[in-house]
Amino acid sequence: MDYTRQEFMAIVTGRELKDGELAIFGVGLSMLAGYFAQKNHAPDLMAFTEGGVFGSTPVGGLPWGIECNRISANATSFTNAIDALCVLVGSGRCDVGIIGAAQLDKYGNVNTTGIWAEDPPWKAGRYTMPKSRLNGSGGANEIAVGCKRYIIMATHEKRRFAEKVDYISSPGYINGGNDREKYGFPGGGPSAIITTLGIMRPDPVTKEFYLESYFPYTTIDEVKENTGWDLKVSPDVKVVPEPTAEELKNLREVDVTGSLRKK
Amino acid sequence: MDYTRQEFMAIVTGRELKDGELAIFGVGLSMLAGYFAQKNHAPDLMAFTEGGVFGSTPVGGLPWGIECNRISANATSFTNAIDALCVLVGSGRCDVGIIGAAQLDKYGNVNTTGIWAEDPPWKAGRYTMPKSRLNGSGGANEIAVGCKRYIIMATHEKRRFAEKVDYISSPGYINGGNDREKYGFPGGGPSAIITTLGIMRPDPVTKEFYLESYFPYTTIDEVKENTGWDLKVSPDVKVVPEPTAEELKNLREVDVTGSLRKK
Amino acid sequence: MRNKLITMKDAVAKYTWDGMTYAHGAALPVGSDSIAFGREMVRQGRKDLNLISNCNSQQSNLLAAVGAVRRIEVGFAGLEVYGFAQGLRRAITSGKTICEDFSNGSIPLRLLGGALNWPFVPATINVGSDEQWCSADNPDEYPAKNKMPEVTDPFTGKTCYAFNVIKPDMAAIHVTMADIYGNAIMLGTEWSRYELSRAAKKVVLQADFIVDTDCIRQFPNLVRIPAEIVDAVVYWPMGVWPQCSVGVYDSDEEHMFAMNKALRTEEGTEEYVEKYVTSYQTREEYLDVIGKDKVDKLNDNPTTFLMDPYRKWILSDDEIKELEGR
Amino acid sequence: MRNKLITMKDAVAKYTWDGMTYAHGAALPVGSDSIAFGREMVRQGRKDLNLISNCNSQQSNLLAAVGAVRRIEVGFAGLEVYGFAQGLRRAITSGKTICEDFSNGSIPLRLLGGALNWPFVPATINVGSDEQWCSADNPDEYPAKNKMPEVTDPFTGKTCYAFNVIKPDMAAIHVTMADIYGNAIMLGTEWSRYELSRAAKKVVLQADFIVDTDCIRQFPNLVRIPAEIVDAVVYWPMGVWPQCSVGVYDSDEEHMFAMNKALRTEEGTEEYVEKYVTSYQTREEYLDVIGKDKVDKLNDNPTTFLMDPYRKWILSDDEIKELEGR
Repeated sequence: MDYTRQEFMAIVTGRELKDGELAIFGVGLSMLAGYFAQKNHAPDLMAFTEGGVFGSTPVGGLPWGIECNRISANATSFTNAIDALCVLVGSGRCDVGIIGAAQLDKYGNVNTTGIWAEDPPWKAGRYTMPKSRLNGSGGANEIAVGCKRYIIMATHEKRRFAEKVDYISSPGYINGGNDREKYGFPGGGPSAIITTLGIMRPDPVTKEFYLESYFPYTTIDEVKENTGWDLKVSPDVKVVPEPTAEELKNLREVDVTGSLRKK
Repeated sequence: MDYTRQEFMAIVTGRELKDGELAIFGVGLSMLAGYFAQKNHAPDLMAFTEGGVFGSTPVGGLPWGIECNRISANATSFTNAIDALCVLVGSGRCDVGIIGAAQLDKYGNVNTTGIWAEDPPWKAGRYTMPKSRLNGSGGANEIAVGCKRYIIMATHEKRRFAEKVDYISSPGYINGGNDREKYGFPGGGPSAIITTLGIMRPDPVTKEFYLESYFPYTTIDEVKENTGWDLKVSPDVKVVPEPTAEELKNLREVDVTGSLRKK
Repeated sequence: MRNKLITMKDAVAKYTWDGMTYAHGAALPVGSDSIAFGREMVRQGRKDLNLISNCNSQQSNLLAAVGAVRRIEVGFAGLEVYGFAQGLRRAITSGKTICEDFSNGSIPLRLLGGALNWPFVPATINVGSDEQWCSADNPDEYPAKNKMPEVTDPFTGKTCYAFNVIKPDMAAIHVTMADIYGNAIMLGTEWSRYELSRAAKKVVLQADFIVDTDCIRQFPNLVRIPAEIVDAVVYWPMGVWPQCSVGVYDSDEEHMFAMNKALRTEEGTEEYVEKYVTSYQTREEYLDVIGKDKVDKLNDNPTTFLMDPYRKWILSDDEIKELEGR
Repeated sequence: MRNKLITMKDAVAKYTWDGMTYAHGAALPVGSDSIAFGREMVRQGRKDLNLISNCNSQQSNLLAAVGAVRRIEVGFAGLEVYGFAQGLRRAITSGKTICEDFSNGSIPLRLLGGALNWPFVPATINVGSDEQWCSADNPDEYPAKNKMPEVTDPFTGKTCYAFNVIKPDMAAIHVTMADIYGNAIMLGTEWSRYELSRAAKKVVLQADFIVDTDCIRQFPNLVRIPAEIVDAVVYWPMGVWPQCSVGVYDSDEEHMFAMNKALRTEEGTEEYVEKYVTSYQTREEYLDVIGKDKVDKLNDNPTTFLMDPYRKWILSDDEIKELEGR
């Protein structure tokens, strides 16, 4: 079967979404994974974006943004940011979200704000400018706080998978265990990290992410080498089933511009 | 000149409103006074109701309510209660409001909630049921808290004009002086009580309402007799100028159903 | 997306129960409220309700008059130009119904707080008034300390106040138009229907018209209540009667007064219920109860032009019957 | 009601000043923002701005690139699929611009808090993250204590957190349609434009179309920004370019990338400003700068049907010129 790693990641992420759920998608990869699920196996997945764009499916290619014309052409409702992010997501009402990560750590914390050359703020005890300034949390913070569960998608590279992120833009399990309870988060936290190499899940007690399964084209050793913490591996670790022809067909009908096919 | 006391009261209230101001009107008498002002001398008075009905003038008679078809027929915007009452009024943004009163006191506190047969709650130290249950504050509380100034309209009767109201539904100057500051109210408080007999204004320091002027058909003694507290009278007390023919004409064009003409 | 069109009878049977916290919506005492839904609740004998009424309307007036309301939270308990709500007034004065007073701004803010899942809402209104100091839930404590308790502003150290939030078990909301999935358009003031639709755990819409989803896609900015948060849709023409639905029908002045007068007494209420609540089984019979001439007259009013842009998408009664209960 | 139509030049001269707290609105980095207004601010040399950007857009990207931004509060600093905002990134990384990070939900909530004149807004988002602990305004304090300080929930005694509120000096808000009084209709997501219009001390609208007030009276429920809170209206076609205005024109993919690339360097920025900011005097010249073919292409997109119900009320350029500056 001919597919890219990005395509596999999108399909595996899509498999996490169930019919009838209320879901919020971000822009880019996460939106493709979500609309793939809707097309493939979850026709009654109810999707909206953080702009409060409800009920739409993209027209004419991958949307440039969560508010652009490609996602607005057949919407059934346009509301606003507070409605989508605070009322429906931050409140704990939304079933599932998908977010991306520039950097993430073993407790599922996500950094999309900055990468520091030397000590990051939590280590330095002061907030200096990052070497590399990123986009900030956007609406991912609300998804991390409020969605009943959410999925983190990231290209599996050692520099992205850190022992501890430089900056928590969107909280996972923070320092592990029941740390989320300290802040009263209504959401349950990240249920999976889905990468270009495999699927990680949080340990039910420590909340440290371990390898649950890996993709057919890689090995456990390769996954561990590309992870910045000492990755634990499930005793029942499995190989993730390859995309079916049907899945690939449905994904490509969503990804009409082929943005995931670039290798 | 042939007019009713209600008509005079409405005209005198209307005279308090200035061109270009942002004003909120309640239902009934207060709305008639407001739209009279708009028609008579303040064409750019910007009016809205607590329903968030903006820019309209009544069609086909006195509106039954601040949301009804008679006030909705030519509106330029329909928003909602939070927008009108909290964002525009409670915040301190609105210039002027007009409210009614079932009972009011010398500090301009208004009761529209209940009349007690014996000791009211503040005296009894407990909250018993009133003998006569009234409507509650509606949106008048927000007007009292937030409007830069507001006008209280009431038929001048001793039982309505109490030393101290049974229940503060909408706060005037509470116990007088700077009492409003305790609660950080953004609005300035009631600027006038306009009755069927005259105009009362708050003393700048004590905030006790005194008689500033009275209507040509009454006397200072009659006003005092109909007031439940020992009403002070301005040394410069004046007689309020009678409605002009123009004013009456304009009022009656607003009050097409003649609700104020019933004697 | 699932077809959510069900009958009024089924909606009330499925989404209401004795003792529940029920909210109705509600554009003020003369405007859009899900009054037909309230009639059906009376028909099905619901009782012991904890009512969230931003404003009283003829619905809360009726529910209180028949003795179905244990407690009400309300910002305004009257009927505007139509006077005091006599059914509600009787229930409160007799002690049958406990009335916790707020204002017309604080009820929707507390619903918004519920929608946002906030611990509390900062209170800058109602403070210093007897809405703060009088609590029907704790009548022995005056001034009440916990109805709107103190909170310290962490930025200035000043004393401020807080409201608790509201999360009704269910809200029955009147809308002008809805599609079968529950995408809804309101004409006229929203009042607190947006906040109500988000704060309530379940949402049932009562619509004047069922429209094709093409109408929804043409006017997505008007769809302030999207299907995603709606559980059921009920089609009920003239469902706000005797109040008005802006853009559709006017309020029925004569019936407003007559109804309110009837609800003033127990006997009047019984008679009213017999004549106007239990007297019909179908939508057609309901319209007959109002009377054809009256319906025509109320539908001829100065706001009907507001419906013009949407008329071509209205489904017929036959089409709706076909879709109901699928 | 007063005619508030004025020229872009006059609007920027009258309602902006150096050092002000300026907010732009703003439907996300690719959508409706008052970008033409921002270009005019650059033309008039505004500097030392405290920028409130729910999201970065090409406007904040440009203003930061030319060095006009002292400080920015932002929920998202990128350009979605178009990548990092290179002008803003350069300004932040070089230390020219201080960036105080929040999220896309917390900025509008803080604007809502400003609109409500609240002392603070309960914070249930951003807490426990570095949005709470990192403060660019107080960089020496980690974890920051006062960016989102503790507040005690008076109902449960639990520790909660609070946001401060935002009240910009002025907001320039893009809308699809406005009448000459400032009644405005937005198509597509409002994002935080409702909150912004209420939180700001002054409001200037930048509209794609000027419509007759009859359009406003036909669709009052769409008028989420009423004339009563608007200070000035500016007509500027294609004013969101190179981003999109839903229902009207698409985003200009080519220019989005080119502009962002140019803003990456000082030299590129200078060149960009010369070519696309100071190169026109009139609306006609502005459209020429974009290019007729490009304009036509962008106006032919899958959302244009959303404008259909309103087209008959659009005023012509000649009618608008007649009304401007009266």
